[in-house]
Amino acid sequence: MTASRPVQPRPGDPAITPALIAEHGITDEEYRRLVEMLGRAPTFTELGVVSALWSEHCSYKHSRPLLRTLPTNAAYVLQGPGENAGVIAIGDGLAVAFKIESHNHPSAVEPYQGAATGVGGILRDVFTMGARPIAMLNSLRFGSLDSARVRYLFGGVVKGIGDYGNCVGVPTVAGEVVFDPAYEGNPLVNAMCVGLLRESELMRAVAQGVGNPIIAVGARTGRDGIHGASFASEDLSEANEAKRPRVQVGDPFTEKLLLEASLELIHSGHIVAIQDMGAAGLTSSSAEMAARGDVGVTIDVEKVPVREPNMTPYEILLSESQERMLVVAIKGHEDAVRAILEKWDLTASVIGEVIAEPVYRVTEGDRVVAEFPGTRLVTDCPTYTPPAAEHPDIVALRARDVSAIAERPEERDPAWTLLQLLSSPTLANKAWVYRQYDSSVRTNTVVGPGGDAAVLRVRGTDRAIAVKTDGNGRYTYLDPRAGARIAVAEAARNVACAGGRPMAVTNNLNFGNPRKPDVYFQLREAVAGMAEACAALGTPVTGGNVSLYNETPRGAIYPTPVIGMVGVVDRLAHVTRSAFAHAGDAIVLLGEPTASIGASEYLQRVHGTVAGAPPACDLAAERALIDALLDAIGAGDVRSAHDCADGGLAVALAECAIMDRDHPLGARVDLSPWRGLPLRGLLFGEAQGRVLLSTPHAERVLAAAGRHGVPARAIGTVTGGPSLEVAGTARPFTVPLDRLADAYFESIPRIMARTASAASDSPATTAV
Amino acid sequence: MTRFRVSLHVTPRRGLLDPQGKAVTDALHTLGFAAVRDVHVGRHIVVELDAADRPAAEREARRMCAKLLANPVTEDFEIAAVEGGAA
Amino acid sequence: MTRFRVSLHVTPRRGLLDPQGKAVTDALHTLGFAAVRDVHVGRHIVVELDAADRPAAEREARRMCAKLLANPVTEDFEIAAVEGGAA
Amino acid sequence: MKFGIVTFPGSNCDYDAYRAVVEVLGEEAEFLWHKEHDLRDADVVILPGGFSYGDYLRPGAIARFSPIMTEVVAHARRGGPVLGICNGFQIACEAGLLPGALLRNAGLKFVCEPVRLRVENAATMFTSRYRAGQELTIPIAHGDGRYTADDQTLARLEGEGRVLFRYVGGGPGADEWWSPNGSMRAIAGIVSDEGNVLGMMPHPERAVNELLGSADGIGVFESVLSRVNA
Ligand SMILES: Nc1ncnc2c1ncn2[C@@H]1O[C@H](COP(=O)(O)OP(=O)(O)O)[C@@H](O)[C@H]1O
Ligand SMILES: [Mg+2]
Repeated sequence: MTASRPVQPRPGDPAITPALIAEHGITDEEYRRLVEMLGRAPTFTELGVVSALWSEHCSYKHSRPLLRTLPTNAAYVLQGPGENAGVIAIGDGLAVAFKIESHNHPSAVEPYQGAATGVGGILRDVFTMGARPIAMLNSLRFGSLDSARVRYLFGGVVKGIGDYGNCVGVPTVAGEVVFDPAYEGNPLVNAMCVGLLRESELMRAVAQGVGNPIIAVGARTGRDGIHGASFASEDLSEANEAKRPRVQVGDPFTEKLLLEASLELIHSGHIVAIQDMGAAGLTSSSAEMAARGDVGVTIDVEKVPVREPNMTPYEILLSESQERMLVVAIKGHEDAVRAILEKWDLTASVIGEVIAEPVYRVTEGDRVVAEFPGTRLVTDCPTYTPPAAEHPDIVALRARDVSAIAERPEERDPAWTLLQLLSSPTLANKAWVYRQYDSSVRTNTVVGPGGDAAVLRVRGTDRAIAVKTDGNGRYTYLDPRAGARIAVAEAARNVACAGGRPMAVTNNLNFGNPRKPDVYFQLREAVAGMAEACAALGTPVTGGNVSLYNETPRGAIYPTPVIGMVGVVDRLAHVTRSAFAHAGDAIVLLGEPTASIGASEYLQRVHGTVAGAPPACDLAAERALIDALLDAIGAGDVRSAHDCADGGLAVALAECAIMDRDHPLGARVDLSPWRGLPLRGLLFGEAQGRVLLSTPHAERVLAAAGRHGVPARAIGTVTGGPSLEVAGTARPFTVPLDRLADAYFESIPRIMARTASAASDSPATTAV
Repeated sequence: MTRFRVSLHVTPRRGLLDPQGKAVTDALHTLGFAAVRDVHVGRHIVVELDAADRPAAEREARRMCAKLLANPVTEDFEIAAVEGGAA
Repeated sequence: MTRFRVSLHVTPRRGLLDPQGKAVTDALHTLGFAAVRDVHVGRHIVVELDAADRPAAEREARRMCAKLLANPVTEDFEIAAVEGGAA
Repeated sequence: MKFGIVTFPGSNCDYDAYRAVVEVLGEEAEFLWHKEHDLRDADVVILPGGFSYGDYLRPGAIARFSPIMTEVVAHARRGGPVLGICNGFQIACEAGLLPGALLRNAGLKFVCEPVRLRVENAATMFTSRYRAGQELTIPIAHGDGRYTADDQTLARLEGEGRVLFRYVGGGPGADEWWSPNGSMRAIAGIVSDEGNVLGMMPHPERAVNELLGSADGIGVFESVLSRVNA
């Protein structure tokens, strides 16, 4: 390998010392590698570039070997992992692009801007594929809402997500929010975007065509967010307080202009590639596009439009200023590109070009300030497979016999327990959150937030897509492989409950410090579980994001793989909602309750215990369940369907009865077939592979289940009355729906009202 | 022409419902600032502009308020300070 | 205890993107205010509170800024005026 | 008959309005670019929802100075129908086409949900297809929808029958003037003194298809259509 040419240090640059190298998060071994690649010592600018590109966030150095084990293929996958977003064909020449991304660390420091810029980044990942964003989703984790700080973070994150998406005009249609002390101090903010495109308009971020100009588009470059990528690759600690200036401020208005201009550009035929300047900004976008095209590039930082005077090449290359894109245009079409951007009041500046020489070169005017050979800058980054070992404490927790935990006296009334669970912020209704999101803009939202999966119609067809995010950190903590399997299965069930055939997955792996053997074990096992489930359910992984070092001085978060599932609803008539719809319908349970209460919300909420093994997840059974359900839906026999998981059967029943708040419908069920099960397992155990549905044709649904080998039983009737009646058990009970509804709908508003004004409406997050 | 910095206050008209002021008051009470009686939240706008002299800078700023910066239906404005120029 | 009126300015931190300031600058240019160089939009907060004396009122206001009124990550604040008490 | 839908930078419901007109009404529609001075012979102008200029400073404050607004105001002065929806309502108020202002929601949060509206006056060019007192379900999605005006203005609006839509609901025991955003007198939509400019916070263009939850908003478009065609 040829060494790169000598590059003189820039006057004023700090000397390259071991301390400086360490400060850049580069290990001794990595530094040796860099010197070997260059054939000389790096300049300060080069050190910065490498520190960003070899950061965990950009290089996936601890996860790449694992990610290679995921199933990524299916006939309909047009673009798998490696691009800005994955793409699947959905028929009629149409395709869906989708991707999830985390903004955990920025949100911990500045919840409003951190979450907002997370939304902005994932939007750009999708529209740079040539897709018009049609839906946003999110997956959020916070500590306990008892803490004022957590309420502040929660309020700020939700407002940040809402303000950004609302302004850009993309509906936020689904998501999940979980509260658990494990996330205290290190919230998780994962945002997913889904876009629609014509297959023929799919655009890839591959630089090509020697002589083609490289154009910076959108906002000017400032000093904000320098080193965000490496920041996202470190533990959160007090020392991070000092890093606050790294926060970036989002401008959704510019994003909206950028969205329209980018789609116009892509359709214009004047460009060959476009990519978001996301983490590690100009550096990573240019280096990645060059690497994908296996071409050289040269960039002159003096041509980059800046917001502040006297910015150094180092700063310009590493800035994470938002709402910027990098475009490779066709030579000679620069003016046409500029005209499109100017129409949208945006600027375009030619800052470099694609070159034949296999180098990545950065100049400042005539002076070369960084130069790397070939595309090795991206491809040569190290990967690690650290030692893995499960922590003995977790083995013990999992093995604990939780069935021996004595009932509390109040539990003699199962209605009490049910109300406890419904009012648990994790299970309670999230309208406090999604009312702040515009979920109906662009008029495609057939089913918005509040039910199982969201459903968006695809104009010009009789089809729709169903989308949902899911994950369960507590399960994954207690059993990483099982937890990840369940996350996939639950997301798939949610999509199927809405009438959708689960098609493909994007995922966000939120874990702690991978250099700790117990954390790496969790990561490895979770990826394995996800791979098994995706293979079994026929839902390949088309992309995702890895967020490591989610730790605070108190330790790692629960390992939390989040699954973003996309499904296709074949006919609009198949779109199914979660709430009971008709008095007189029969209630059918697909799947079987078990005695298990391990790892349940019940144990946590009622007994303050996180222990036991998560429920078993039989993937073949999950697949059969989905097939049976979709058959029954396709036959027109299903009036409502709801995933029966978190909180168990009792919670699912209550939700079906009250979810349509303006039209609650009471129900009566008889659970005597399972009289032999411990009552709390039956009512609150979280056995997988279950769906609760209502139907006017119970026999036909039971027959469909039978054809697929899915256990099924008619368990009762939608009475339409004012209460939920559960009979046939050792302790039958009846609860008025308004009590259930109060627990379910008012729990979060009540908590937030406590200091809502202090937390979420503080001027700190409210622009005047 | 000299560079001036005009500092403006745009405030919601008294008598209108001020939910933000109330929310901030409540929040301050929750945080233990019991001595707070009332809070009003408005906009603080700093305009940097070139003008012949101080009065001209102020005049221009007033025109900006009348035209754009304040809503005559619901807001009042005042010039809080004009800096620069004199030096 | 005496009643004071503390007037505060909370402004976006320099160096961070200020999209609102930019939008207003552009709008003023469009309206013909060509001499405008830059605009920053922040909050003007008036806190009415009871305190023993002026320094105490100001001290309390600073604490409120640090705790709630300003976002320490993205904003700066200053006490613009403390009125009352003396009279 | 032709609808012109203005696209301001930051408009994001322009497309929805376009689809409602073209797909549901079967009428002609064209986007009008904010930088132009040309209404392209539109009979009806729609100022759509969204966040023109990012809602910076105040919603609608900057958009009202767009070049196209000169023509929209002239069209309105000639008696041409103008439909301001959500951000369009805010722009119309800022431009002086309608009295009052829309301030930050009383709850200080953006609110998106279907709301119930009562048609207060069915004898206008925007409501003739409804019955007075009829209740509609139409979504709202805004952070600044609190209608505010001085007493005199309110009295005039009421006296002249210019309050076309009012929010209803709020559950048992709710205030007579309950609204999701704290609007004075629960006002959701008003018309200008000449009756040809409508401003409303709810989104009728999002309520034109039962599949998406409601088709109650079609009446607004059909009403104006029947008037212009008459
Ligand atoms: N952060 C959020 N953003 C939008 N919608 C949300 C959010 N959190 C929860 N929801 C909605 O609330 C409903 C319940 O979510 P969840 O508790 O995850 O359901 P399930 O247990 O069926 O997966 C879903 O419709 C979901 O989309
Ligand atoms: Mg879930």
